[in-house]
Amino acid sequence: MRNQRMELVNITIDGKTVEVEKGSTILEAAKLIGVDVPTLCYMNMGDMHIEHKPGGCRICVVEVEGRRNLAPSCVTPVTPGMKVNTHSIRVLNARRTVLELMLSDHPFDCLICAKSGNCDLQSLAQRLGIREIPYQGEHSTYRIDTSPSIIREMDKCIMCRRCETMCNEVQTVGALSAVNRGFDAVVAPAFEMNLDHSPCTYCGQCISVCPTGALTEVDHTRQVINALADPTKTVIVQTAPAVRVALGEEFGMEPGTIVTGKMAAALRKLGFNYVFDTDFAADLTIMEEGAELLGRLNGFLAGDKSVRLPILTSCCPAWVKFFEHNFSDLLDVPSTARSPQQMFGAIAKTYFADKIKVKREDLVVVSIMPCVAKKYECSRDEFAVDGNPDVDFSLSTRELAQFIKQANIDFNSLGDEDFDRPLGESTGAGVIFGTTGGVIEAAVRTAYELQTGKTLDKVDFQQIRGLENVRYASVDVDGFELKIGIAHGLGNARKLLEDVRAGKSEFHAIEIMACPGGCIGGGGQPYHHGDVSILKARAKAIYREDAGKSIRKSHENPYIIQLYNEFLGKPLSDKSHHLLHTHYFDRQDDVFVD
Amino acid sequence: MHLLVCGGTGCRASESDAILENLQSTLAENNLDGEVQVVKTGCFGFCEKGPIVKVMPDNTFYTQVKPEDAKEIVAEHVIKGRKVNRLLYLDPENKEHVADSKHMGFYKKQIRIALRNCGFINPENIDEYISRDGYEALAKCITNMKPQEVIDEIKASGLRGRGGAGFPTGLKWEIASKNAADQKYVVCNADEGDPGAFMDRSVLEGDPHSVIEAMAICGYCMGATKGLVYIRAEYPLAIERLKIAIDQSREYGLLGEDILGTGFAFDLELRYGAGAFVCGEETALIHSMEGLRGEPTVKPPFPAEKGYLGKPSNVNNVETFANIPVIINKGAKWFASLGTEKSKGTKVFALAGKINNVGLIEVPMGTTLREIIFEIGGGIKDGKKFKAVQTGGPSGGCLTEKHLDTPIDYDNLIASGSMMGSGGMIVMDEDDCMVSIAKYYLDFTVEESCGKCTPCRVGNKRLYEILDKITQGNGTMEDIDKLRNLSNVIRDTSLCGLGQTSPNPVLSTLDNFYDEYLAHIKDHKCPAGQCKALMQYVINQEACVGCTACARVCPVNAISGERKKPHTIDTAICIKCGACYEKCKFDAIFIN
Amino acid sequence: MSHIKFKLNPEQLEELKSVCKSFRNEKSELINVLHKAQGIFGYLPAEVQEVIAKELNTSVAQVYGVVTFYSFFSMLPKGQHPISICMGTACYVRGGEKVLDEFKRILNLQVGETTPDGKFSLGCLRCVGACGLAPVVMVGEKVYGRVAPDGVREILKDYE
Amino acid sequence: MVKVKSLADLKKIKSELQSKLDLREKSEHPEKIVQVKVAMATCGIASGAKQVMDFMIEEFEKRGIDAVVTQTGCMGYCYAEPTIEVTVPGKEPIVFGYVNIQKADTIIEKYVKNGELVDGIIPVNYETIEKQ
Repeated sequence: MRNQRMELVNITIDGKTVEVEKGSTILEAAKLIGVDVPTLCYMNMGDMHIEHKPGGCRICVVEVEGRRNLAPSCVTPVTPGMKVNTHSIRVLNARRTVLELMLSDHPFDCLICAKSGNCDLQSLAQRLGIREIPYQGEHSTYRIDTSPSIIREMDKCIMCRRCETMCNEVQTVGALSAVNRGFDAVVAPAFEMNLDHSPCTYCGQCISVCPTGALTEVDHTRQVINALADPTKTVIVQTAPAVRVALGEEFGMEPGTIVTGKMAAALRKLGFNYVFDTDFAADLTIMEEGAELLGRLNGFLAGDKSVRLPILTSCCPAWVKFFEHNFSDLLDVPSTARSPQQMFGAIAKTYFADKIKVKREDLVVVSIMPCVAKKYECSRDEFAVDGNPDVDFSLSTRELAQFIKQANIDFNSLGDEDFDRPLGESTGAGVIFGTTGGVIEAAVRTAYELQTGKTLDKVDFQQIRGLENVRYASVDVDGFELKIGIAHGLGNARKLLEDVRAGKSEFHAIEIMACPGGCIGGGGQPYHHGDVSILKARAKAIYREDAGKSIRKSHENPYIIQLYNEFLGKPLSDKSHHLLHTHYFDRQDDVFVD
Repeated sequence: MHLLVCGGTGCRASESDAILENLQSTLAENNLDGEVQVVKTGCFGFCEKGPIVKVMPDNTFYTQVKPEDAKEIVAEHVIKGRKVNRLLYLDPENKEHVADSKHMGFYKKQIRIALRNCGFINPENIDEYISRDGYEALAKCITNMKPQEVIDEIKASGLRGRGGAGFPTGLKWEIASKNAADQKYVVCNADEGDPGAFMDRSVLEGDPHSVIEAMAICGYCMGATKGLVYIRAEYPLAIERLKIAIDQSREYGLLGEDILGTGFAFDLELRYGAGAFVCGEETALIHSMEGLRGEPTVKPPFPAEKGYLGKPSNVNNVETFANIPVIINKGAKWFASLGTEKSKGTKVFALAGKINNVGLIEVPMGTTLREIIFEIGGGIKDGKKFKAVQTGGPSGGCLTEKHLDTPIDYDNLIASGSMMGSGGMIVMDEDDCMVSIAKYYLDFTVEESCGKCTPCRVGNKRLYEILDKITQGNGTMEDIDKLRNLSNVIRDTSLCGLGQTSPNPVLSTLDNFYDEYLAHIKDHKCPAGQCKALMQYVINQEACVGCTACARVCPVNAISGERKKPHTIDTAICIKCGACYEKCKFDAIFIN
Repeated sequence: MSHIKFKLNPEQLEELKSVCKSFRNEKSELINVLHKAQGIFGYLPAEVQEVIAKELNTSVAQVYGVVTFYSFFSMLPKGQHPISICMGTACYVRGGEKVLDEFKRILNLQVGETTPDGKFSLGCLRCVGACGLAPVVMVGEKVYGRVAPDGVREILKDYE
Repeated sequence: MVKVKSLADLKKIKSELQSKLDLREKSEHPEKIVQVKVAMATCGIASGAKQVMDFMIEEFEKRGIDAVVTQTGCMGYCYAEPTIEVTVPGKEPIVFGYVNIQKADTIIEKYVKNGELVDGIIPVNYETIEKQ
């Protein structure tokens, strides 16, 4: 946004004069005139206030007339009359040499690297036409760290420090820090232990921003293929709402393309016996969580002082682990409702297994998630019965795309197909779980009607949508002012939680998603390379999908109604508690144990 | 009466011992040995004109004395009281003999400003500081001068930062003073990190109050009430003395609230460095003080805008501060009269390495390396040949014979391929291998690089590896090109001063000692005999008398031979420690 | 990474907490706290860092990141008589490396290691500023100047 | 301890201190008051300056010589540590280098008592700013 009163500065870049706001960087100015200076460590997701420009990689250096050395364009502010050359021989040589140096301390296993084809370092090497590495010498070598969700292969780290910014400043998780110095410097958990000995929440934001293959998700595709190939197993799949608005990107489609139908078709082609939808479980979550909210609210209104408000959503596993580590004194505040993934698993392995007469151990539940923390979530002990997990494997959006390609499926030419029933039917409320603010909006749609007995005419709560880090809204529930808060990104969540801890929070309900943007920006989504417009397009698509649904309130989902009638009874029933609710653990000291 | 004979290495080499003996015997002949004592002294630092004989108490200074002159000195000077004119020092400017050494220009070579109190006062006693004009500058500033007037004075003095980069101090203060904020900080960089430099430590140990006083003056100028001294934890004595000094200043009311009843408040705290050379860079230093990793950040923003805890801060080093009270007391004009056109005042150097008078010196800017090394420093140790002098520590370069007469100031040193740095000056002789020296500095830089930016993190490592390869005898001519290109790129693209200057030792040795690189690469020889991989210890069969000393000292039993018969060294076992070489009294062991 | 097992006893824990408190439990005082802690324990074992992180309300990773950045901080206990060889330039050109080699050889140690009996540990340090005495060796607080390789055994004898 | 309250105050204290020092130098028994400064910076201490200082304080007392022994900072002659500066009233200060206990003893006996110089004098080779 150009503000007219802003002071303007004229500078010349590559012989072209450009007028830019005072305080802009050379990089920003260059962009305005179509000069694309390459960058590597730089990251700017302006709308979400995520900025990382340590000026460390030195790839974006340019020559500034009158300056002794080259200037990093990402952090050098323009000055009036500045003359910049972005491709002088001196610059080109320096940029190439710096990249050669980086590559001289980088493994040469591009062929088998998980990041191949999506790697910023690889693209840059291509772009600069690097064909040999003149500088040979010692390579940094580290033990590969495998945790339930994330693999750290720090041999591939180029010290851009993006992960560190995400982990510490954006997420305030504090699992990672730069350690050691000089050539030995690397980003690692405390004492260079594995991530599973750290307060890591497995949100995967480090993976989302890693420009190389240093941080990737644990790949479970192989196990899924094995299950599909096993004739004794019935393999069913559930797909999270945010997957359908991002998967298309992996096949060259515009961000925000909705591929729900193609995705169902592809999954069926891959051999899944039933293709279901996590959105169904999202509707179920609303039934349980909504009931819990109303229960607490009505207790509060009746003067019960023991009621804990606000209630916090609990569908994000990274967020759950975050508060188990950092707010273990507030474990009774979040809703006890399991996440949609786990509700789906529990219902699939009981209600649905009975329906199709398959034994629990012969039913394999696979989830497709925009997330890597979901891998960790389904491995948590409390979500297994006699060692058999409710959800067997969780694949990320990226893994699914890879799997589809591997199976020779021409995704783009697939026709649309529907989900199977009964666990494939969902409402618009279930869909919007995929973006920040969606869960609370879905909850309000249901809670309003259940509480007041009236029909909600206007289901679109525009005031709680958007990408602002922390959002507040109040909803008039028949004269009662329901105050809700929304935070995405764990750092923002921390602020709201600290208010709760201090007894200052005025909210009745708070929705929290660990990833900036919510699940659309999840750690398992196609790489957005720091481009916020991609996240915006995905969010829009989510709301489009919602608007296109005939039913938009969870409690109106006929198969949910059927599930309660046939199996669960009512929300918060004993059976619901047993299958759909959980409890939390104090993990504040649960790290660094050998 | 006393006759002082120089016993420094240089003079002894030119027979000062014989002069001493002759003087003694002549005095005895004349029955004067009871009245007149002949005393051997340390080096006068004037070896060029040695041997020196000085007569006390009249301060007569005889130069280039020969043993046979002893008789004349006794006969004329001691007995008749007439000075021996022909032996008197000849002033090179007016060609007159100087009778009293106090009038010799030589003594003007060193002028102590920053070191004015070092070695004079008891640093743990504020009274001694006060009796030597201490705190008068502060008092003058806060009672009689406006902050801008003080800044103008500092600007007029031409004082530039003594930490190495040489930014004008007054200008720095002015910028910091103009940035409004509720809190500002004065920071003293006492994290002296150059290996072989100890100027700041000496000032803090010898004259801590001068730094305290200057910081308070700076605080007054920029509107800061808090000062922080970032000091190396490895300097326990300096820390202790500084603490004592701060306490004393507080007791006297020279720190704290309402100083001298003017309403001006200023106080100091110490912050400890923890062993990171890069923390000498001001942004890294500030991060370190904030409890973070000492990684530098890109400037702008400069500390003057956003420094410690995000507040405007001014960082100067110890020596810079130590100059301030003198400038205020004696005036900018006086200060600016010393030095060269663009570098005013004096500079403290820590003189070390293969030089006779290792020590701390302070000379006006513009003094030449020759004056420092051969006059003040007393020349090269053990009469060896001067090869190079390294200035500026790991950021500097090696200067050679051809730079000896260059007047030293910020700009000339940079033009010569080195830099002022904080003032370490390491002298090297013919036994020093310049490729190894470059490697030594790169080893240091690799160890001390913070790792934030690619060129410094990886580039210096690669530079080191190439240098190592050359010292192992495996270098190629292509490696020279690589060294040059890498050095230039590291200089051009590194984030902070550490990386921007770290290739200087490589580039300056490439420029000045290219032949040595060639010898390593093409002839597989290390001319200085330092590179172990390129040398072999061999026993000269003709010179060896079979004393067995070498065999006994060899730690790995690589030397064999019968008693009284020539020995041999098994080169396969030899670890090239050089113990035999040093032990052999017959010069029978040589390096091939 | 191997870790020396270290367990804080209640008094040590209290002492450490009071150190943090004396710096107002402020994150920005981390380095001061680490200096004090190393003064108490001689080194900074993992458990000490964990307590400090908690008390200063920062992450253990950050504390570890700081500890590993500065060469003054150590996570390994030093020997009863820590030996440090100055590797400043003045000492280097006057043969500091040869002296170091001799210590390595006699004690059969690498830099950073401690003898099995815990008596000596070997380290390098940057200039101590005693360049006039180069090469310089420090054993504990004691400074030995003008050390030659064949003087190494003599120095060690002082500690037998 | 008194607080310095103004510039005038500071000047007063300074002149008091200076006359006190002067008094020490121009006392009625100048031959009896000897001033010794021991360079006690890190290099000095590392080479044994502390022992020399202790020795001199003790010995002056034992030998009945009225002397003031104080510490000071680095004199700059690192090559010749420990260094001390001895001022016998009425005479120029003399700096001695390489002072160990033995040497200190000789300095007391020969120079302080009899005015005989001893080996190891370090010629001072700089100007102070007072002279400028």
